[in-house]
Amino acid sequence: MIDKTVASPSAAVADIADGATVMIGGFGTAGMPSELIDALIRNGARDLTIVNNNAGNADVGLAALLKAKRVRKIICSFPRQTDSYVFDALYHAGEIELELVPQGNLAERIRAAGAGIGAFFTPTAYGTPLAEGKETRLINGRGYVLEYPIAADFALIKAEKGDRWGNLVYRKTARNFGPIMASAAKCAIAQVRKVVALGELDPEVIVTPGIFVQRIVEIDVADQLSPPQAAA
Amino acid sequence: MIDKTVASPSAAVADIADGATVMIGGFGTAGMPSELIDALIRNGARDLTIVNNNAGNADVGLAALLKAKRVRKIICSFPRQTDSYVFDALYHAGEIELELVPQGNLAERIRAAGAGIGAFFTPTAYGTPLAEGKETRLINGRGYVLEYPIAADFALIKAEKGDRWGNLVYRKTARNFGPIMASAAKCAIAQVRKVVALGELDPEVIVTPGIFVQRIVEIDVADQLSPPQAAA
Amino acid sequence: MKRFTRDQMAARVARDIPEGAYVNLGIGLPTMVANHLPKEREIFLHSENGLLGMGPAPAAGSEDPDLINAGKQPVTLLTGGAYFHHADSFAMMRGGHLDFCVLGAFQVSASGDLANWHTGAINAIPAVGGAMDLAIGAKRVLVMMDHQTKGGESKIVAHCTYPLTGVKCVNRIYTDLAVIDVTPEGLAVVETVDGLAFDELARITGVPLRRASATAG
Amino acid sequence: MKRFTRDQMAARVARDIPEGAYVNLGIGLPTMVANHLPKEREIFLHSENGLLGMGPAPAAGSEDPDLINAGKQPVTLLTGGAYFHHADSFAMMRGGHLDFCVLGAFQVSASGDLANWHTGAINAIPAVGGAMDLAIGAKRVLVMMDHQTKGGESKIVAHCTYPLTGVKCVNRIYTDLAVIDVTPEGLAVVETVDGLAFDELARITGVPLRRASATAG
Repeated sequence: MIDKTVASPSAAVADIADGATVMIGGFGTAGMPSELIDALIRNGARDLTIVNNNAGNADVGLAALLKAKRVRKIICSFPRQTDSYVFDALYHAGEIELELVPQGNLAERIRAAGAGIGAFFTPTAYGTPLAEGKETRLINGRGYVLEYPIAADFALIKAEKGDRWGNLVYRKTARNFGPIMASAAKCAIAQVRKVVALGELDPEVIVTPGIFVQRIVEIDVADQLSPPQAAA
Repeated sequence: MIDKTVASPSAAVADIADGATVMIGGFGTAGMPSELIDALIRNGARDLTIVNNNAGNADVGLAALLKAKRVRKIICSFPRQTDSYVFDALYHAGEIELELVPQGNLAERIRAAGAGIGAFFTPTAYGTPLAEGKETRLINGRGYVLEYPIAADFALIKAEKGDRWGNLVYRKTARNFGPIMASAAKCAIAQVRKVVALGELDPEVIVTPGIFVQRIVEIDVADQLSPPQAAA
Repeated sequence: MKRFTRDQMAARVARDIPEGAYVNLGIGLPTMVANHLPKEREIFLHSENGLLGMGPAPAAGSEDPDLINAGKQPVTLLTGGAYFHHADSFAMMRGGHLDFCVLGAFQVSASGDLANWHTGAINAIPAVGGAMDLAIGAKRVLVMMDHQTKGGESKIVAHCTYPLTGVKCVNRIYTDLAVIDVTPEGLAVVETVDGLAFDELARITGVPLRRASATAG
Repeated sequence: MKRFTRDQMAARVARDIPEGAYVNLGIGLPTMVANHLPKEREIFLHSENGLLGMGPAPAAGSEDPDLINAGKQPVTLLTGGAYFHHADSFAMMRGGHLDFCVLGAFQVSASGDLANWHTGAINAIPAVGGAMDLAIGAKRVLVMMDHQTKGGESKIVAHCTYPLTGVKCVNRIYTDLAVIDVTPEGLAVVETVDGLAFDELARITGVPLRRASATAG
């Protein structure tokens, strides 16, 4: 019997090693897999490359991982926020490498990794500084930039419900990067609010089929319902 | 108030003109929008380019459209079937042009049109006759073929339920090409078994958001439940 | 001359958005357009973090941290709305499915180049988010901005001096002084604030302007 | 020498598929593998028309025309299965998420090139379907075929004479005479049918073969 559930966040991330590339889901705090990130901090892996839309808020979650000096490079679209002071300080001190990617190119590059696309021409960023040094081409008179996939060793994502085969459904805009990051990582780890019995998720409604998910861990509901603000 | 429902299949396809490129959903008979195809035959448009996975079965649906000599060119992955005699005869007589595309490249090229991707490198068909004359490239040591989007003027698709905003859900493997064809056509026309009130489709469960659908037409349930075999 | 207020600018943009339009309103000033869309018009607001059919802010106390907009503010979903993931959401934009994007700007050039993501300051941490996707992400890209910088320089320029967000992507500019179309023949003034003569606007703007033909609005 | 039957070949392939594997079984002979997968093993069958967790054929009379496999035959869905659209389905394949594809073939070359979609006949109507996607669409590509044509020619060849489906994509070949691995060092015989000596197999096959090391199976 296949059972992808794992007992704890710590067990789920135990084999994330130094130098790994780790995708972390979420847009702001919606869909952020906070308990998995905390477990990754406890795990102690260093020299990580992180893929996330942002670069952490306040002192928690991804920001705490940065603060612990575990991250060599971050690939994201929007690092600068009102409370991104941990990243800001590391960046100004030259202690972290930044690859800035327009948000839609970030999403499409992650999707391309999951879908086996070798590279693709996108109109986004054509003619801007973020296309400098990249291959460009006019196709039917429009300018495009060639972009390559972003794959990862691990993806840490948050979903609403999952089952022992790894099927997932999400909640509202917390879906954001979850489905594509799951597809782009060798090992996708989902924290869910509830593990349900096989068959409880309608096959028409499953957003991420289990083929894209290697581990699933249920997080105590009381933890997840605590407002993110309180944690900050 | 926005209401994308249309009274009849004939009204839905009335403005498909000579020379149009028309995508037609379905894999075999699953998801085939038979009533819309019949309406397109009655409509009389000629010189069409059709995009479908196959090239018609027996004398009905797409095969009937071919038989009526309305189709100049077909873009598909698998024209030859046991009962594709209408296409077979036209092909051997040199009366129809065929662009043969591997099924996954067909799907991805349609998706690319809907997603605004200018072109993409795919490993499928690399080193085969279907890549002849196409641009190729080695990326990280693997061979890829450059493929371009396939867009359409119209898409005719079949879904299970829809609402007046054009939101759609599908049924089982009848989903197949529906969502991507809807996204790749200037005007996507969906026939549905049932038009439901706005809000009856769960926002977590909608597969094709209404932005991709311009017209929706309910087909009498009794018609749709008749087995396809009987029609053949 | 009395400049358009921000609410007047937002109301003016709202006037140009017809029923049935699919629209993305950028962060900041463009967000105000939502307050001016007539209630009786069904207009579909897209938020690039993954929803279509975005509704107004929730009542205090009923915010849902899983239901936010691109500015990470709590929002609601209208009846008939839908959720989707980031790749699908940006496919909607890149694929040309939105009718309008409304964006703020630092500068717009006479040919419609847009600069709105980076001031070019050496020490600034660069952050782009969805700005470049929005710039190319709609059939019509509308810009809302003050006509001039605080220092009195025109933000409509011959060539952008700030780093570009997109090339030849802007269709119409709404400022506190005027509404101006970017056309293949150059910038065309659709309307100006009361008391501002065309010649004075042209002097303030500093790049060639012409009057839009009556049918251009 | 008694050749492996088709059921024996299918059973032999089934032995190589472990619990938890994601598998696409091609049309024809490979479909028979499903009958030999041990019931107690949870194995996930993918069908490229848009389902994962494919179950056996339905009972007569309960066929659903909306629930078919890639061969357009009625099937069922296991508890825990899921539906998805064509772009997502082929992304699963192209993206390397399947552990195994099992395919039929006209020819396989010594370097693992596959020919299984077209005989090269001038008048034949070409039809490829998902063949080329399947050929590159799994971590391991397994081929099931007769060892020889009806005319007695080896279907394992130095270079394919039929049009290629994929280049260097086959990992293991199951025939009615042998199980052979395609390795960087050439073809390695894992096992042969009872009564068939290695040298005789090599003669029949006509391309260089070697014995697989004990650990290769």
